[in-house]
Amino acid sequence: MFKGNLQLKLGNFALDSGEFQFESAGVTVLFGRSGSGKSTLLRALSGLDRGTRGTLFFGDECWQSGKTALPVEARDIGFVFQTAALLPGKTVQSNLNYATQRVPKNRAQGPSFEEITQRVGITHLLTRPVDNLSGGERQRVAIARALLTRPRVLMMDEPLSALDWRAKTELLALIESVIADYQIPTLYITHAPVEVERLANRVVFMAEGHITSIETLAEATTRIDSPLFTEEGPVSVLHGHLGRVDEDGLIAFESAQSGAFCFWLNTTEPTGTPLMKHKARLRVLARDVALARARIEGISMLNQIAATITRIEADPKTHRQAVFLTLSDGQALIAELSQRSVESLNLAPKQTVFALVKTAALLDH
Amino acid sequence: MFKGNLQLKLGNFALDSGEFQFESAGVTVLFGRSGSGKSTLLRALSGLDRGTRGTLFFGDECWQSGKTALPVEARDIGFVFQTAALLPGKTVQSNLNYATQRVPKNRAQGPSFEEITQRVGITHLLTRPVDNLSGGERQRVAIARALLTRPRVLMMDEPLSALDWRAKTELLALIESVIADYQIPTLYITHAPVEVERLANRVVFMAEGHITSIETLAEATTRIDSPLFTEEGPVSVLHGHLGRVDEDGLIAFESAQSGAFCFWLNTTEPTGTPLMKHKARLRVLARDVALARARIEGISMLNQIAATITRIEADPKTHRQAVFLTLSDGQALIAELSQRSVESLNLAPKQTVFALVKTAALLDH
Amino acid sequence: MQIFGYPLDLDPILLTLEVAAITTVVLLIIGTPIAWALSQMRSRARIFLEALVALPLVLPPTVLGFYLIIALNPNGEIAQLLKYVGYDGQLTFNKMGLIIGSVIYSLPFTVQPIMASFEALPTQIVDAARTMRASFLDRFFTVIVPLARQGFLVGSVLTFAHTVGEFGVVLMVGGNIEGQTRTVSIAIFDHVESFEYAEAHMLSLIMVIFSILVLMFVYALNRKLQIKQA
Amino acid sequence: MQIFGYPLDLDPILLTLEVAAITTVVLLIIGTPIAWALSQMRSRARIFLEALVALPLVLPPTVLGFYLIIALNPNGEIAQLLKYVGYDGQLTFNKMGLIIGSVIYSLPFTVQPIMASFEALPTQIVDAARTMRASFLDRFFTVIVPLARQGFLVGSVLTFAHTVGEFGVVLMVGGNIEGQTRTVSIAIFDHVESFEYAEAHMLSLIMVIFSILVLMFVYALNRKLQIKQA
Amino acid sequence: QADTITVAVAANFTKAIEQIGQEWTKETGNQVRFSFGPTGGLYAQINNGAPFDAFFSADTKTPQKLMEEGKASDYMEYAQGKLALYSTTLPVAKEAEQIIQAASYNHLAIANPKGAPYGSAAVEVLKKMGVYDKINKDKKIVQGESITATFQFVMTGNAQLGFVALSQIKDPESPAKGKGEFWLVPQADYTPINQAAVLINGTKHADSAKSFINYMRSPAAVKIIESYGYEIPK
Ligand SMILES: Nc1ncnc2c1ncn2[C@@H]1O[C@H](COP(=O)(O)OP(=O)(O)OP(=O)(O)O)[C@@H](O)[C@H]1O
Ligand SMILES: Nc1ncnc2c1ncn2[C@@H]1O[C@H](COP(=O)(O)OP(=O)(O)OP(=O)(O)O)[C@@H](O)[C@H]1O
Ligand SMILES: [Mg+2]
Ligand SMILES: [Mg+2]
Repeated sequence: MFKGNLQLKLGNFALDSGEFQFESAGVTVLFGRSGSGKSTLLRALSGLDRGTRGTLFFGDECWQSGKTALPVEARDIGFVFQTAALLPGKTVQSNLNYATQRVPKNRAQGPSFEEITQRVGITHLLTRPVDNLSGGERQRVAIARALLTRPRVLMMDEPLSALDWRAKTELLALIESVIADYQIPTLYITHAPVEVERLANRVVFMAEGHITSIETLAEATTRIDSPLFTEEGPVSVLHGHLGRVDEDGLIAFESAQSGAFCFWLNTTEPTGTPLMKHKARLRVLARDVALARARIEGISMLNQIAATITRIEADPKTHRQAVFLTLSDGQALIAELSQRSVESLNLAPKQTVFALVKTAALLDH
Repeated sequence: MFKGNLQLKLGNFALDSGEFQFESAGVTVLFGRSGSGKSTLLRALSGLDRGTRGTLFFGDECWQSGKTALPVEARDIGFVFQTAALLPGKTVQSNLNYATQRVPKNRAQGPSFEEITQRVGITHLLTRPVDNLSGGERQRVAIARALLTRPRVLMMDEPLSALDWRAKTELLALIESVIADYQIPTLYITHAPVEVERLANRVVFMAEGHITSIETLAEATTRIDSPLFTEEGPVSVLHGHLGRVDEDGLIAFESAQSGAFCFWLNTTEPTGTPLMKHKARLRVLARDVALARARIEGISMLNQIAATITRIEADPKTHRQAVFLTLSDGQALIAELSQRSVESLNLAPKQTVFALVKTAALLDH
Repeated sequence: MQIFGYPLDLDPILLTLEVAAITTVVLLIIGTPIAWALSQMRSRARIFLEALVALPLVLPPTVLGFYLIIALNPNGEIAQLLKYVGYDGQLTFNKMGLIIGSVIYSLPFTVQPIMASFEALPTQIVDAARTMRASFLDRFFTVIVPLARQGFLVGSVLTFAHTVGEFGVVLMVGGNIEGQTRTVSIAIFDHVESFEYAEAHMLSLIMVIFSILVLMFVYALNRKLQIKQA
Repeated sequence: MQIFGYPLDLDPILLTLEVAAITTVVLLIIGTPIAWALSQMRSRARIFLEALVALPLVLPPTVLGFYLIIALNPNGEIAQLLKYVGYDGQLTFNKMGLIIGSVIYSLPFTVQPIMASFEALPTQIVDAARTMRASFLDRFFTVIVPLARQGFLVGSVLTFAHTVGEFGVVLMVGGNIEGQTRTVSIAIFDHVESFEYAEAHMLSLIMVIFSILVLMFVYALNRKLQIKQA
Repeated sequence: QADTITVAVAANFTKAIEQIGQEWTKETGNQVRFSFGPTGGLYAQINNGAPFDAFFSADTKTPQKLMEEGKASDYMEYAQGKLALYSTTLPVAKEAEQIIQAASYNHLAIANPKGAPYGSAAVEVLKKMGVYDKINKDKKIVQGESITATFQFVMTGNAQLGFVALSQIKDPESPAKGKGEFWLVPQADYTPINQAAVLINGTKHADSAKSFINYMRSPAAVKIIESYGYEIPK
């Protein structure tokens, strides 16, 4: 649990969080426009800025009270800076050693040095001085270093911004598994909605130096006007589990309540691979969901799921309509349709319709 | 036209471009994994690294020949560094002045100081020292500075990586309009496919210090194994023009060859706005295209376009099949289906099918 | 002039401040290119040259002065050479001598700190200036010098303060000629020699106060520049 | 020892190198905290204190030496105070005196360059060390000092070279006792005074060569450290 | 027609010659500018083109050297210094020899015997007493670079006693006035410390400079010289 109320004045910019309180378990994403104060809030939470005022509790521990603050080095945090901040003139190896050598003996076990460096993809860089790494390489070293501090809290400021898509995917998986396996509460800044959907348990929205709201991922994603989704509109995140990989390369994503729904998904896993990981999240963009009054034949869309319309919301600005559906296991799914489609199909609440989903991204694998 | 063959050894890393030649007009994107040598190639092209060897011609001008190189300051380039590289201790204003004061009198006109700062969104920052800007703010100042140098060639190294989605969109539009209006050849490094699709005229693919291929955007996007699309699969980029905004908020995107196809798209423009810009690009993800043997009723998908299957390619690893379609004006559209769908629909070349597209992103507006 | 009832000769004070100021300026002009050249060298000779720059310090000032008056002797080669190129004046026992002596002796104080800050330059920022069409001299004065400001500050302060207090070299090369080359440090020494302790104390105090004021001014200016830029 | 037919007394050479080395080490120990404290100060007093640190330079060394022997005389307050806390030795006319004098006189050479490089520290890297649980002393020695290495190098070189050549203060406070406090600079001066120019030249040459070797060693070491770290 | 001459003077004679210069100016209307410094340093300066018209040395050896080298002429001994043993704490006036012999002091200050004639005179005295080797071996001798430094060593109490110039004690403003006591070393115990002046050859102000040197024998000058504890050499 993080709880408090922090102030930090930097020149003309004033961070004033307001009273806040949120669970620390899992991943908390700080989200907001550039210059809204995300990095400043993270630094205030970490104790790096001596000008921080206010109160802050991490669980029972008081980290800040007025002007007195627990020193950063006593907070047991791992920090990934927006600009890597590696120790110049040293090799990658000694940058990482700096972190490992200072881990107290009694800290819980974490992933090994070899595991981290290998999965972060920097094994071949260990003997290189950090000064001439590429942008992406620097970020990977910074992530490895933060994980190797065996922190009690992990704080990451846009850790993946300079990485290519494959590296991003691999590192997301790594971060996710480390913080899940070792139960490390994580505060994470990103501008990429897909990182939010993939990692977040809750989202702290920021604007102009204030926390504007703190929402669970479900709340944040299903709000039609969520700031998360200026880009791609609302998103539904469905929870379920994976079945076996079929002969034709598809895998079933099923509701925990058997028979409620079954999505057929693509996978790169070879045929016959047994259920890889029980629980999974499925990300469905509302604008990827089409609706039909009846099951449709002669079409390439395999996923046609029966659902009930709960309500229809119109966005007057765009003429787009968000159709909220309930699947038979009670999970929510949103479809975004044009006004023209809603009218021509005569859609209304309580109707049973079929949701056609062509594309859906599996978030965990 | 850029033409040459550049070498640059940095420690253990060797850039060796191989012979290359590409049109300079428009935007050339350098694409490759982290550490593949994109930034190094860009520096070699710019002349910033004195260790550069080989030959380089920009049009008729010789920029590099063996060890002799035209000095950077005589090349008239604008450069956005991966790490902003602003002059510390100075205000935003004087950082920008540094660029404007050194523009030769005889340089072609470009957008005004006010226009740039306003569209980049840094007017409120002008009096601020650059040392305590946020990550995204720094990047915006760096972009403004490069545009204000009135360059003959613009080189940008991941200029938008630290920006939120809205800032990204705005800046993409700005960059696009400046380089189009003032005909500035641009070299652009990014990891984001959407930036490639939006800006690129051609893509230079890099791996391990070499240029692996140089392709036009169309070639790069329609290759099923294009390195651009590890993330979201192949993409079709359709060229056409926009019609009027309809009463129900939809806008028509039509083929230049009238009647060939018409996509109904969402727009945020108010009803009745006349055709905003004649030419436009439409980006359609292959996995967003469903196929049906016949036109389908009772479904919310408005866009059902007749097309002919030209060929079907299977990716043996994933069991995914790319179905290449030709629209009636000859443009190509790709649909990515599961093996199961291809089989159950009995799809084969030469068949006429209906392509159902729910989501399509308009790239220019 | 009278202060607290003691006669105060202003000449040495003015001379000292003048020589210290000129020396500082001359050394900034000479020392900056030397520091730059050294900082850019990659060869092994550099270690040797760096050590060489520190050399004027290791000889006792009077002895250095002794060697200087031998080298700059009106019949010596240097003087002859200068006569050849048109400079006909004497090089020693006048203000010129004071300045030459101070410049040589204080060279390390200017060069070393400036060289150190040239080494620490962030190359990418200098690169950025190049992409904005700044030629070498342009970016040297508009980017490199401001970035190396701390080095210039330390170099100037050490040079100025040291020249004010310089005694041995100045005594030898200047010749302690009343009203011409008698700097404050020598004047204080003369007072001590002749038991005029009160005068010596007063002159020391004045020098200390003067220097504190000059240095405070320099530091304050530095701060202001920093803040204005910032 | 004989060199080129002249008797060469090794004592002053060894003494000089010893005093210079000890002074450098003592000043690094004393000067570093002073430089740090100054670099962290934000108040206006700082400008004054910075100027104060440069002060030992503005007094002529012999005069500074004169004031020092007054302050350190065996019946003076400082000596009495030290006797009180158990140090019974004399403070002047021995190695202790040489070191005290050199330390005071060379203070600015150590403090100023180190302070300048403390000012230029990239705060975010020090912050990163804090997030890796490095306590103040830990990060001071493992991050701050390496980052400020150039300042320490310049400070040490200037201090060492200057102490080798120091003359006025050392002469006063040391008392030129043969075999005990006669440093090379005094020995050379003696030779010059008594027209033994050949001996003076030789001793100067030896000192110059010695110092070049020491400084080259320091620079080479610095390079090696840089490369090893890198 | 008034003339200005520049005269190099050994530092220990600073105050006396400044007063004499004022008298000379009053009498002749000519101006004199002084350059004070250590004898050895002044010699080196004269050798290297310093614009001095006359040189007042602290010894006789250096002017003689200049004469031999053909750089000077008109040699004249203008003063004779007296050696004194001075202490601020010990009763040297009466028991000088016992105190020196007993060697219960930490430091005995002398001037540098290599450069300063007071230093070599002090060594002579100590040798004559037969203690020089012993106290030198015991590192009791501290050397001032000049007779001034030597005096300061004693005056500040860092050295318990020392051989200084009588002129430093006799000086009307001497800090030794009323502080401690001294013993005038018998002239027989050491070679006379004569100070000589010479005219520098080739000066454009030879006449005035010669007149200034000769002025040392004028009654006014003699009075000033004697008031500082010097004698006039025969
Ligand atoms: N020392 C300072 N003085 C004045 N303003 C500052 C200072 N440091 C930061 N700011 C301002 O505070 C605001 C918030 O900065 P912060 O770095 O927290 O933004 P952010 O939300 O992390 O943005 P980004 O996404 O661009 O990194 C910015 O407008 C920034 O310019
Ligand atoms: N001075 C140097 N010495 C040794 N290797 C270097 C040096 N500079 C760069 N490299 C290496 O060259 C490779 C290419 O670097 P470059 O910066 O061009 O990569 P990039 O493609 O831009 O990657 P990113 O997307 O991460 O920015 C990297 O592996 C980098 O570590
Ligand atoms: Mg930030
Ligand atoms: Mg790069």
